[in-house]
Amino acid sequence: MAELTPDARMGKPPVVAPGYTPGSVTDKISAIVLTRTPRWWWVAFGLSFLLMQALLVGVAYLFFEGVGIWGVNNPVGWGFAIINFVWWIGIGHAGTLISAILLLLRQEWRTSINRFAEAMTLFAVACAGVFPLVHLGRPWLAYWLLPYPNTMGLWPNFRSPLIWDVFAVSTYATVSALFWYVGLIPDMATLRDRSRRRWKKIVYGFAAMGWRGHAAHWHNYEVAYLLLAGLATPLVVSVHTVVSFDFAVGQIPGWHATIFPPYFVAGAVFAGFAMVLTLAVPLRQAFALQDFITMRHIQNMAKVMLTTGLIVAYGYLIEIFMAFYSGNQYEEFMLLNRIQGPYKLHWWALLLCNVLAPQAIWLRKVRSSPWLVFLVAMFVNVGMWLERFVIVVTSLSREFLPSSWGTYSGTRWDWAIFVGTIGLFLSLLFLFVRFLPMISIFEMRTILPEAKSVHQRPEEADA
Amino acid sequence: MAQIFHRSTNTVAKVTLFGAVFFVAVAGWVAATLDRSAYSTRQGVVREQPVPFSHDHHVVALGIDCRYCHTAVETEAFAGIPPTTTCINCHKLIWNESDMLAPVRASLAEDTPIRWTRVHDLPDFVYFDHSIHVAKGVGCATCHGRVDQMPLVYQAASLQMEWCLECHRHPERYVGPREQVFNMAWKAPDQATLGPALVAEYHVDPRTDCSTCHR
Amino acid sequence: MSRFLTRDGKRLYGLMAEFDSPEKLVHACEAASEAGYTRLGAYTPYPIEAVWEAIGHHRSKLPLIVLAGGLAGAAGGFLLQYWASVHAYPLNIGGRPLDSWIAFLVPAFETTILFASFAAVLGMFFLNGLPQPYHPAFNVPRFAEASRDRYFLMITTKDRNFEPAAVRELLAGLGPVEVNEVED
Amino acid sequence: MTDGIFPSTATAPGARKDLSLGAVRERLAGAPGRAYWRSLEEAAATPEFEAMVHREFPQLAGEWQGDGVSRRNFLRLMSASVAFGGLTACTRQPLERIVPYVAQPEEIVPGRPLYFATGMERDGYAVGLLAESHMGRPTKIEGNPEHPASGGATDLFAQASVLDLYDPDRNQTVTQLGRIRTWRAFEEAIAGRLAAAPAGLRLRILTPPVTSPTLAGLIATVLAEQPLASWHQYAPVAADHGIEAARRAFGRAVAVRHDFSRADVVVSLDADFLTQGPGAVPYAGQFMSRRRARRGATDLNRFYAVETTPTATGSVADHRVAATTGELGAFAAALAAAVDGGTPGGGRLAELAAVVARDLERHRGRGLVVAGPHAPVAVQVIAHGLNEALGNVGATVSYHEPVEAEPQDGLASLARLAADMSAGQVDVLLVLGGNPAYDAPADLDFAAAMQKVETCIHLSLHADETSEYCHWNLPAAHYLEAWEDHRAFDGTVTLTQPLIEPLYGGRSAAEVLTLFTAAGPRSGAELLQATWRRRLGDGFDAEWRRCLHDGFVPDTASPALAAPLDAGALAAARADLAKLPAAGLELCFRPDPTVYDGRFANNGWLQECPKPLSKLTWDNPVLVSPALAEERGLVNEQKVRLTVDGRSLEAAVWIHPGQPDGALSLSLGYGRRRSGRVGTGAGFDANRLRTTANPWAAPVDLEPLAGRYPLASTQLHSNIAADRFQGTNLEGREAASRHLIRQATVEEFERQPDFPHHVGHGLDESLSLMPGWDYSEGHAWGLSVDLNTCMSCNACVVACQAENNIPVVGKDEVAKGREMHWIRIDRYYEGALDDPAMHHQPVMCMHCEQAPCEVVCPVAATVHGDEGLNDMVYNRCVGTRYCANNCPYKVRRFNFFKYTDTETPSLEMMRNPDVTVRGRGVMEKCSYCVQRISQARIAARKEDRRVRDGEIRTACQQVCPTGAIVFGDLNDETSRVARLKAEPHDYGLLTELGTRPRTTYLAKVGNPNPEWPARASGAGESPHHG
Repeated sequence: MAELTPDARMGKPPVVAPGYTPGSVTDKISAIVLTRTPRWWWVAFGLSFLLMQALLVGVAYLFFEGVGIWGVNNPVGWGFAIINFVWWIGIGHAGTLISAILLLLRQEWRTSINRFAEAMTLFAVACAGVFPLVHLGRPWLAYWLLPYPNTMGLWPNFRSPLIWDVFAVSTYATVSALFWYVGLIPDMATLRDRSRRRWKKIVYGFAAMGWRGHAAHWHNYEVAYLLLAGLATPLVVSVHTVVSFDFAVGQIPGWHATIFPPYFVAGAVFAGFAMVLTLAVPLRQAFALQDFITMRHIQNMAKVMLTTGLIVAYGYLIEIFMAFYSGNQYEEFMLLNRIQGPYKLHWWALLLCNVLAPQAIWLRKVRSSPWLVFLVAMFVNVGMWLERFVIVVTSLSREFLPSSWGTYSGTRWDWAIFVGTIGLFLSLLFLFVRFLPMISIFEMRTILPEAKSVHQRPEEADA
Repeated sequence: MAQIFHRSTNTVAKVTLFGAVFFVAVAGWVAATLDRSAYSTRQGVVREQPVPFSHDHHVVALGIDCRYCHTAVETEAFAGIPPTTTCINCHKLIWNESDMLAPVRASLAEDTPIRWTRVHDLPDFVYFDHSIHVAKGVGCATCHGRVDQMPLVYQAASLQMEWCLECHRHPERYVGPREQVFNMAWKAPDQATLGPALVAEYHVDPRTDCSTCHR
Repeated sequence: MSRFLTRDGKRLYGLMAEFDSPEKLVHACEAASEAGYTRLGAYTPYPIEAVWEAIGHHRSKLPLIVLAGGLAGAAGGFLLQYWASVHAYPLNIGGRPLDSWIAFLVPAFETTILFASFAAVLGMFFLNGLPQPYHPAFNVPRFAEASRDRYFLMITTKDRNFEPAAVRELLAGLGPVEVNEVED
Repeated sequence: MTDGIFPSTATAPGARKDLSLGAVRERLAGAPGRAYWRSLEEAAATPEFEAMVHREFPQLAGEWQGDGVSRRNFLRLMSASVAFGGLTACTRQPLERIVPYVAQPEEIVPGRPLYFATGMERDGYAVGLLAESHMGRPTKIEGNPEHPASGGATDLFAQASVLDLYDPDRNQTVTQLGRIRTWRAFEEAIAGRLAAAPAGLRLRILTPPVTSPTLAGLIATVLAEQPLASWHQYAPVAADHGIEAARRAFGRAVAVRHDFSRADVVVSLDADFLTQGPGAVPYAGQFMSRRRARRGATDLNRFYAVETTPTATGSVADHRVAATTGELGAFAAALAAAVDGGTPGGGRLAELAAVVARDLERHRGRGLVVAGPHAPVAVQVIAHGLNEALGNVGATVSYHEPVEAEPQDGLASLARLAADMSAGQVDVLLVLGGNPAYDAPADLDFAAAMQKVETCIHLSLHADETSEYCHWNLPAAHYLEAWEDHRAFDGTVTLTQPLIEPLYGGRSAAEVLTLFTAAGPRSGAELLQATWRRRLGDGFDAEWRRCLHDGFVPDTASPALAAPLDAGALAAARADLAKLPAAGLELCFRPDPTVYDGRFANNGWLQECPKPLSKLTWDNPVLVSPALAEERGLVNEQKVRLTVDGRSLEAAVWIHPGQPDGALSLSLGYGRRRSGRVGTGAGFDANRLRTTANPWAAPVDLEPLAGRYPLASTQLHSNIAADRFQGTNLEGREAASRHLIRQATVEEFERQPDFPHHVGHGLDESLSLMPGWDYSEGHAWGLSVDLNTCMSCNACVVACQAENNIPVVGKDEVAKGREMHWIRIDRYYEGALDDPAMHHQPVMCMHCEQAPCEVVCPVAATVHGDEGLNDMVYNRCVGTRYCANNCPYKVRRFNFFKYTDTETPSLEMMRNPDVTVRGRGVMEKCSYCVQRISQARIAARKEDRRVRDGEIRTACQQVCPTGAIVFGDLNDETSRVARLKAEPHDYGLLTELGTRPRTTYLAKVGNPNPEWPARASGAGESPHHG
């Protein structure tokens, strides 16, 4: 109980409700996967799957007709596709952050949320991955972005941020998947040993790779896990930095800003935690996991969200400041145009969602009510999408030559494909919670009093 | 608990994990070779023609010069395909009964062109100019192969971009004396010394800019 | 190839004691190694460093493997770009130098991470001898609890001074829930 | 009325039971152009039609049979398989056929284009051209450098005429009452009809103004043979007032010619002489030759423009005054008074007139007053008077024998014809070209009159409104298909020779007319040779060959004459000026800058070509001044009802800076009911409000309506969407503060020749971390644009479109901002929007040495060549559109859909074989006409020499009437472009971004009159320092 007493003194809720043993934890979590499918799951999955059809139809029509079915034009060459791409990628970041960075920072409260946060990362990246592909004028030639020896003797242009994207995003997807799977192995063993049905034993058995929990296994395993965390941390930072380069390397007023990398990364974590909360609050309700995903988690995540939110707000502030301080008339106009131009509504709405709404977290009352936190998170989800809209569209619509100004608005196909990816995301998520342990079982065991009672070096407390 | 898997699965599992790497490599190699194969380039594949015209016979046996039929090769981008009348010039006198030449006579009689199948067919977005290559001493055979030894013409080279680039980057390996351009059989005694000399003399400076061929 | 047989005449792989608390396991490990046994298998539902120390631990080689992977990724990634842009098809792109090494750093960084991560995962598999879906330990029905809340110690017949009776006696003396034969 | 069935037609081949004309009209009534055509295409499927096709034009048989169809299917297959083919790494092209000639024509060498001198006629006047022909297919029009009306340049109409040739909606067969007939049937019909009327036929011949000696001769013959026949000339945009004015001023028809190159002061009284009228191209050249400011050469002319509608011409004026017709008259009167030494009277106009008068006085014999052909007759008479009084006659103005064979006041002539027709006095109406049923003044109700005619015959390129009312419709030969002779604005006889067999068996007006002569049918070639054999006399053959080669007959310009001015006429004119309406709202009718009088309505290139000032495409809204809009609460795209003495028309509104508050403007040529798939239904039909009494300006009632009508402009997309910034000229202010247009007055220029470099943000280009690229070896291509001599005539825009196979995207896509033009002419208003200064800035790819677009392309589809070209490789492009985003000049164009029409065979024939046709999903942009560069480079290298200066001319440069665009090699100090770039006032656009553009601009240098009185809100009247 040594860990908990200071918390208790500070009136913090515990990381895991008292009275649990490795056995009970194991049974409670594996039960979610191994018992019969609840009816509501079918409903939820069905709906998300239906939603996903919008994506299929949208993309099919897109490939048939061309990107002209979208609102994109000259000068606004990028629209929803890139907005959604950045939005989804950003969301993904929280997962890696929780599982990697918090691990290195020995935040043991990460334990009960890192598993599905990582899953969320994977699915978000999957959704994001759709867009760079389909937004091409000739998507069937997308493979030309990969460096491979071809009969034309040609290679990609490695100076282009889009190529950096290809490397960054594909690496991110791969490493996240590896990290996630490695984390799953011991739990796969648990499920292998718990499940009654033979086919389940075989499937989980294969996934477990014959994990036996041998002391030597555990040793190498922990080293590997720590190293992966160490690698994932700079990776996750690099990914959104690279994404921000898509804009920062361009020279459009509103894109060409050195503040972008840090402020994109912060924004990503901001958006990510918002999404984790958006998922965690209903899930803990649905599966009665209040004992494992406690108010402690909700509050901590809310606080991280608030902090990163403030960093993002600082980013906005600096943008405004630099616009005038730099004395660059294009920057100045860009900003005035955001404030009072054709897209002023988006800009003000963005401030409301991303700067104003999160301030509610300061209030203990809000912090300690899951559903209020959930509400704030929803605001942030919308706000971060708007942020990307403002960056992409408002900047492009009015840049250097007034003769070439234009306007942009998404068509029904833009929306169909966007909504469709949300469907894809949810479908994957529901499949995940049904077939895999949404909380890392073996890590939960390590934070139980029983485990702590064994004298061991402190740093293993979290690992 | 009872064993789920048989002993052998250990080996199987390890092998699959390891083999995956090789599978990917092999797949890539297959794709690459297929892309360069005669299947996709039609290299060395004889095309069906309405009239089985033999360059072998006309060039070697009869000693007709390329330019007798491909008249524009020295002045134009397009070397030119002979009109029916060119064939008839001779064939009104010789072989004027042969069934083989029936389509030619028909073409003249009905004033309908002969529809040959194109052998060297670059994509529409590639602009090739015969005249400049001839002017800089690139022999016919360099790209078209020993047409004089082809009873039926096939495409000697792959005509893929990497193939074009090879010569545009190392002209000295291929250029010959202007007077030998139409000599199919000509071989440089010593290309290593001749090539660079000619490149200097003819001011051969082949460009690898995209707009050289694509516009 | 085992020299011993189980009661019902199968080949014996080792003897396995089941404990109901980590402390007992740790104590058992220490006792077993003091008794001179080296081929010990200690199985726990979650990592317990004390156990690893008790059965003669050594440092993992994994970090070196990962380092190698990382270096390979960095070099490979950068050289690919350098070669492609400077030698394979040198192109004037926006008046930038052929060797725009600053730009090349970004993909090179990503390849570094990618290779290092693969090295970490595959290296871990290699060091742990995974995948290994079949293992004699699974022959003990109770062993399923190793992934829940029970702690197991196994002394295998590979051990030089393995003597069924002696081992059984030793294990029985360590306060196990029960001791089982592990058939090969 | 009896339906016009000739006795002989019953026996005509393939004749079936004849429908009544009424029935046909019923069947076709209300059917849109395409439906109308479908009915004919159905007919075209009949075997007798097939037979006729073979008989009449075998060269097309292939086209009509399976061939064309299979080709279309093939292409459709291809476009589909692209996706799948692309998916697999190895795309395998289908086998291609190669089809040589059976007997190769001498002059044709496959792959090498041939150039023929020919001439294009519009309203009787010809422009000399060189037509480029690939394997017998005309693909591009250039100006004829030897020709007085061209000087090597052309206007946009000539450029677009190629598209008309291949227009799939052209009249493809002879039809009678909508049924397919053959020429033979028609010939027999005519012969029979003539035979049936021994006393002579009450024949009426309606033509546009005729200058053609051959045609005029034929008409004379017909009139001689047919005592009851008569000839009427009408064109909606003819210079009727000019003819009338000359008749009053000089008592006879006179051709007035100007010499702008010698004029130091030019005053325009509502004259759009730079872009309208038969002499526009050479006039623009002369005028702009006096607007080129160079170091040490600042002898610019000064130009005052008084306009009822803002025009391209007015937009380049040093001082521009917006005036209603009444105010125009007042100004003219005041000017005349002031020049006479009298008092111009009070008011601002008088004040201005006094200033102008003083300026003119100061430049006696070196000034020039030009009145527009549509200005009131009195104003034009006054203009004649002024030139006389100022001693300009003989210097900058000269009078000549009329060019037209028989100058007529077309309106009067048409009115007489309409009267005869309604009175049933006409047996046969022969309409040779023109479309009176559409463009005749409303009060004549020409269509109704036509129904009273026994037989109407219409010769035209398209089946139009008039065809609908005609019994016989004859396919006309396009000028690239016909033998003709027409005279240029100066009278030079220009020869039109065919480059291609008539695609649809069309015939020329002369050829049709021969059917009405005793001599019977003759071919255009015969007629032409007959005419000229007479005139050229001995040695005809050699002489004739030379004329054909040159494209015109030398020394045929109409001789000068002395035209004494009738003083009485002047007095009368002043009296008339006083009568002009002083107050009240008026509606001005003007020829449209791109579709002219509607004859080009079905030409996609011209429909999509942005109007010089409004930048609108595909429409002709009512132009209203910002003040009027505010007063009446009008917004862009709002619908209004216009009522001119009882007749009303619903149209959309466009707020047009520089429009006089008292005048609306509506251009002709729109609201076509029968024009084809492109033109039908676009815009509003101004002719429904036009009357013989008020053909150019009429008092009007304006009634705002609730509805909206979307308009597509290539600029101000944002302002159209919602009326934000309405009236605040945000664009103009930003443009000024960003120093996009840099300008000075002559004085300022002389004081500080490098003034453009003292505004805006410079950039020290040495401040780069990266080593730069060296272009000093070989060629370094660059381009210079002189902002002072660009008047936004759009010739370059269309020329570029023709040269580079640029697709037409249609109104909706333009509205979305997806137009494809590689060169656009940016228009900026400076100062208050009610009377702003106007600036034009042609923007094409800048070929930046440090191109922002190239760096961001992931697949290296756009890269730099060693000669500094920014190459765009379509076949490598995957379509990320990142390059377009990152291009600060926004010159990149993306194929959001498959815009290029590859399904229509006739359009395939039109394409330039030297330029790749772009498919869906690829980026494209100005390439400095790289195909021309490559060809010149290859030619030079074959001869082991450098490319010479002037050997390569970009399409836009070649067509420009004022030589505002110059392309060449920057490494050659002696090249024209290098010298221009050495000028002190050469500056680059947005150079502070470090892009190092290869395209740069010569700053504007204006020559305002210091005496010009500023007015309270008078921003923009005189150019301000950028």
